[in-house]
Amino acid sequence: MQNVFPMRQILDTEGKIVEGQIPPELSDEKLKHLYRWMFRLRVYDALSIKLNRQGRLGFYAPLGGQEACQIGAAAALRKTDWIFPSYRDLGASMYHGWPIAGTYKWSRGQIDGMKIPEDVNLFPPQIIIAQQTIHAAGAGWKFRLKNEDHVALTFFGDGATSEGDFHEGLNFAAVMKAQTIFFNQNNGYAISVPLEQQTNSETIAQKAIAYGMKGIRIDGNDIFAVYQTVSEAAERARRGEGPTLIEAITYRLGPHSMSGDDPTRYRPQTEEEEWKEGKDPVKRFRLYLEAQGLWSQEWEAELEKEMKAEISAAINEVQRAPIGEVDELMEFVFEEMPADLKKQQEEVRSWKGAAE
Amino acid sequence: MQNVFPMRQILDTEGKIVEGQIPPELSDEKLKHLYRWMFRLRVYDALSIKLNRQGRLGFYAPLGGQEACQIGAAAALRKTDWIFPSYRDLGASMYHGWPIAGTYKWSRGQIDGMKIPEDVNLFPPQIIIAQQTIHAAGAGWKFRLKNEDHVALTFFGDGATSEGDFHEGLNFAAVMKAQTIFFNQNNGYAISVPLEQQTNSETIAQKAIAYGMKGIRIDGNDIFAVYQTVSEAAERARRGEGPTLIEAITYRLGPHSMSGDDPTRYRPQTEEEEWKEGKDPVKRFRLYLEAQGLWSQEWEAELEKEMKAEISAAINEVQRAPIGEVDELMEFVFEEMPADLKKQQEEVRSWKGAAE
Amino acid sequence: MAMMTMIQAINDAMRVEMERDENIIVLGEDVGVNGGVFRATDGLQKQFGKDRVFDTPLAESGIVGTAVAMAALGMRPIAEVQFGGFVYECMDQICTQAARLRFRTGGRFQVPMVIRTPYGGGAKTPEMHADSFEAYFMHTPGIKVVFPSTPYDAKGLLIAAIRDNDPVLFYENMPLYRSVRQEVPEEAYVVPIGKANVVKEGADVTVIAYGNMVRLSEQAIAQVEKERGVTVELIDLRTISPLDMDTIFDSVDKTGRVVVVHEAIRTGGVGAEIIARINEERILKLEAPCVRVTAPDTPYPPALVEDKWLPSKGRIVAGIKKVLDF
Amino acid sequence: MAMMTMIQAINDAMRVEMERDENIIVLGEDVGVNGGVFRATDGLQKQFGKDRVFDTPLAESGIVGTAVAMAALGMRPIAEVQFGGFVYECMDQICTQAARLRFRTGGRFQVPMVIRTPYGGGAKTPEMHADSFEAYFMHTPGIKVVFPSTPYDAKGLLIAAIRDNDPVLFYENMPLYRSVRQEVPEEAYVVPIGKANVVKEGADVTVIAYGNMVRLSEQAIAQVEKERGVTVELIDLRTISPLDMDTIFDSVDKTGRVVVVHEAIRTGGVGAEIIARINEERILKLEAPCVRVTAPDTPYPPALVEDKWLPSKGRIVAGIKKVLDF
Ligand SMILES: Cc1ncc(C[n+]2csc(CCOP(=O)(O)OP(=O)(O)O)c2C)c(N)n1
Ligand SMILES: Cc1ncc(C[n+]2csc(CCOP(=O)(O)OP(=O)(O)O)c2C)c(N)n1
Ligand SMILES: [Mg+2]
Ligand SMILES: [Mg+2]
Repeated sequence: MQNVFPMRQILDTEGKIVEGQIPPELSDEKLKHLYRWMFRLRVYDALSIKLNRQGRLGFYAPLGGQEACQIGAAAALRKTDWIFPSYRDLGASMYHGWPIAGTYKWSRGQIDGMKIPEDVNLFPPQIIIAQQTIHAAGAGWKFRLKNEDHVALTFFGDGATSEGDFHEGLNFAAVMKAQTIFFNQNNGYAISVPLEQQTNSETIAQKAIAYGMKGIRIDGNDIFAVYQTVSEAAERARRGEGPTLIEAITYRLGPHSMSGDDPTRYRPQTEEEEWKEGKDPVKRFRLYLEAQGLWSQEWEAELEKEMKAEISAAINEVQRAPIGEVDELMEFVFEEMPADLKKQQEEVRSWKGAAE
Repeated sequence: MQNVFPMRQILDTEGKIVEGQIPPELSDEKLKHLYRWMFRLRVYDALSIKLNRQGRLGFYAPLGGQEACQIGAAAALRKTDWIFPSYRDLGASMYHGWPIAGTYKWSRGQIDGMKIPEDVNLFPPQIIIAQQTIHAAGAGWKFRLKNEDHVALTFFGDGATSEGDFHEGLNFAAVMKAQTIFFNQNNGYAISVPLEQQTNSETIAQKAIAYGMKGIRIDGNDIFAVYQTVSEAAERARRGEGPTLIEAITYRLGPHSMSGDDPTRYRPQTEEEEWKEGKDPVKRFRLYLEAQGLWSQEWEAELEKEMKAEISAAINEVQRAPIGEVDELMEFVFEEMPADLKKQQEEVRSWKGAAE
Repeated sequence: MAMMTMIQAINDAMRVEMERDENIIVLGEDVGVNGGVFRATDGLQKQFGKDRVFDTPLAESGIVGTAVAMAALGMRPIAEVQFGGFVYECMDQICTQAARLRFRTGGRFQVPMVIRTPYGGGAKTPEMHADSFEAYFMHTPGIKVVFPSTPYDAKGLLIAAIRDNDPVLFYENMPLYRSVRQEVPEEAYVVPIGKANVVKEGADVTVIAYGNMVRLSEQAIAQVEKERGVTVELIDLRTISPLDMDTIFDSVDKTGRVVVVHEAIRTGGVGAEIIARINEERILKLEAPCVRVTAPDTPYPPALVEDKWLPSKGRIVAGIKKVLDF
Repeated sequence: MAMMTMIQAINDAMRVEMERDENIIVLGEDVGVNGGVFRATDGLQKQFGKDRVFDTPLAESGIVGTAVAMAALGMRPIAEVQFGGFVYECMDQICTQAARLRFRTGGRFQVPMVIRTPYGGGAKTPEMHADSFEAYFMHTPGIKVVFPSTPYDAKGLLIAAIRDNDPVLFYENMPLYRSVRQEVPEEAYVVPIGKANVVKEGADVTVIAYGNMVRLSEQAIAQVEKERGVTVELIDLRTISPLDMDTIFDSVDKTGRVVVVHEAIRTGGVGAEIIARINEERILKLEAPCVRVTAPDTPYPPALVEDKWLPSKGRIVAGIKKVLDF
């Protein structure tokens, strides 16, 4: 199946355009913009890990290594398009408009942590594996029904493809000609379980055949391949030609999450090195830009400073913000609070003294 | 995909062997045995529909038209193999050893209706679509673990392939190299929903690709194609070469079930005729046997008489058998009845007077 | 006004609402061309087209989940789960996604959708069709659970459910679909969700029921009233979640004696919660222990046994007498 | 004897049983090479091999469902659902298949399997990890539901669960995994399923709890006893289904005052059922309404809010005082 679904690569690991390939037409401005965002994620990831270790953040699933997937895909969309992310897709979510401070509130578990600003077309990160694929199918179906030329894009991992809900989501989307892009970040592992034990299929892309859907396999660490492929899939979707399953091959450089995962228990050191040194998505794009005269050490240092300041402002803002009270949360169970819940709300208010 | 998965046919609609095909090596005895069973099902189906209309049976899902699938598949197995049927697969279930009377108890909803005799390797008919595919995966996995050369075969419909559980079952089976056969009776409809609205994939067989599993498409009204294909799949499974997805193209001649379904609401009369007249599995096998001198009008009349007598004995036996009492049923909730349930059991016994 | 069965009233509710609001769509297995296995959606696809009434693939999580997203994006989907026992197939989409989206997003999104599902014993259906699983959803904050017991209520409650901005699980009792006819207004009207209905006033005992158990309780009450010369108050909950405790408490204050009737099994059922709340707030008013008339704690039995397993008129009579004779 | 945490006791239970019976297998996400996300299955794959300890695909219905079939065919699978909130993903395989197979087949098949799952508030996990969904399964006949509250009980109850010929849902409280150490015998022993444990006798109030709420209740009780000069009886249910009502009734007969504590939400929770049963059989013994100390009826809150949402020592103290002061 690897020959039916060859891995599309435009930018090779040395930062050179692969022979015969044409990079997407992007202005210098746009190229720098993409790099800037990938680099921002790199800084965000490193600092978030640090903040987590300091106990200043809560649940965090490192995204380092997957920057090309998240920025390439999000950048190929319009702001009017919708993204349905998983817990690991804070990068794409921030690119699409979720402020850093929002992601930190979510991570820490503060009130409003999942309240994404009204003008950002983003669902909250999904924890229950693969449920978001169904939501993206529903959204893409709605766009077709209402003749809206939006696209719904959802991110999910290689492990997610084993869930029944992945199957239902893709099947619905194909039948309904939903304007949906299923973006699979195949980072080779579902926590500790390698792809070979997850499925007996050689590729994820070939699973599209089960749905009579277009499937494509790309180098997920190649920003050009990601950007170009998502752009094409979005065009197809907008034209009413149906959904696409994109398998983007990538690697998470860090642990699964910061809640005690130790990758040395399940993956070889050499493999990590290979991806870190040889296939890094940020590095290869930097080499490309450098060759084009679009990158400099000073620019990057500036970017780093800027991002660090933003993060530090964000975490400080978030730590000063209220954590939230149970009685406030009760307002969000229903649009109007039923009588019995109102009664409980009063009871909850009375706890404030009793609790310890 | 129809060329990747061409429909295997050995016996054509006229009862002739397709050019270049070799029928399975079967003794005259065995050939007559197969026909006898297909014909028995035809009689069973007609009479069960009648009994249902008379109010003497309960839930019944007609199997007429699918006799070659059910007998061909079951006959290719050993008694030591296990079958995981759906509600429509009473034919295969009877072939495998479930007495007619048992199926009638089940249909009517009498006590022990699902108690299949201990020496029959059969799960009770599954009502919840596609759950049995997971059970068959589990059973086939167990056989591999325990070095048992049994096979687990499960029947399910075209509609069932949309359920998430179908996906989980097939994926597990492929990863675990389960000794399982997934036998899909593609009769073109899930109640009223035609296959084109069920899935955008051209065939069911191609869904095997998603699991790195062997998939094959056959004429499900051709007893030879069914028998031969299941035999081969069973051999592969026993040899540890993994599971197979078989798509058998067939048609149910009757309504979905006897609970008010009216096929004229959703399928063209002409289509029904075409399948009834042109593609009937019993007729075509009869023509073949007749040409071989293995069939006669008298023999068939005898078979019919025999089957009618068996059915009439079965329904009478079942109607005389006790319906069951709630307090008896309570014994089967747990191996040992917990104290609180015992107390309820006493209460239940006290209802016998009060209830009306 | 027209005489309607419950199934006609349900069909009518969807029709009048779909005429009003084109964001309302219907989706589910066999709801389109076939008009539903009970004909609840009969004629809707013809009237509103294939872009508003959908035969979906056979996948309940897909049905509910796509509806959740569409609802969050401004549609008002009416999803059908073909039989009540199949809710297990879409439990996460109901309980984690539909019921929680408003809460999870601090109110940014809402999920104005209805999940219709037939349930209820007595129709001799196969396994997993008749089960009463409402207690699961009463224990799930964020979703409302509604049980009409008459054609009139069915139309009004379904319209209320469609207009509600929160997800509503709408339970349709199969034996009630066609057994009763009633005058039902032809125009749209609302029976409010969250408000119980005092079907019949009485002074000595309060019987609390919902769905088909209301009808059965009426018969039982008539018998006991005749036999004992007492009067019995009958409350039709109409809504299981949220529970209208005010109506219940008012009645308990009068009668001091309570019988709860449901066809779900006893342990962990709706009756347990009602009794716990009465205990918490009205214990001093009680003249006798509250009595539960329910199915016993077993899986749903085979069809021919169901009538012995479900609450019967006789068992409700016995329950009322028990609470009277304490 | 060895000092063990609960996670060690759980690991040990599986190890000693797997040594005894080679039909016992372990399956789930990350349970093999990684030894489980909490290390509950640490070392098992090494000791028993890849043909007895399986890293499965990420599919809960597949995990539970394959285990159901294997159990019916003579294996004794221990399946892990990685976090308690994910049971929705395999609700049908748990409730329709595992819990019903014995009943459906008139006893021909049995399903001797265990589903282990971590749950419980306080560990600041993301959504759907900490939720207490046990009430759903108490309302599901055919499956037993077990909650160890100490390392000793955890080992004994898990061994009992593994040897049980019915499916057992085994809830492991995350904050208890490593917070307590206790002497635990090295050999196999059984703590019987279905029997509650009177942790501490008392004459004035009965507190009923399970899981982590037992520990919290102990602290609350100590405070109230000191402040009020009363004695409080503490019952650790150990098993939610079946409920050991004899132990509860004996205690109520003594104290006449009851507080039920659980971290699940209130409506439709385990507390409701216990109170309903006390009402049915011991109403005349009650000196005060039974009190529920539970989470309020909302979805599980964000991590930093959970401590304000969960029952606290202070809230249990208040509950005990409320029932004392009635
Ligand atoms: C339904 C469900 N099952 C299990 C989990 C626990 N879990 C969280 S992430 C994860 C692995 C996901 O792997 P993959 O889909 O490859 O995504 P990745 O984390 O690699 O980005 C698991 C098992 C969950 N959150 N939801
Ligand atoms: C989970 C679930 N959803 C829906 C149903 C209702 N139902 C029973 S049979 C059926 C159609 C099944 O179609 P297919 O799989 O093609 O099998 P066939 O009946 O054609 O043999 C449906 C929707 C069910 N029994 N279980
Ligand atoms: Mg992964
Ligand atoms: Mg079919």
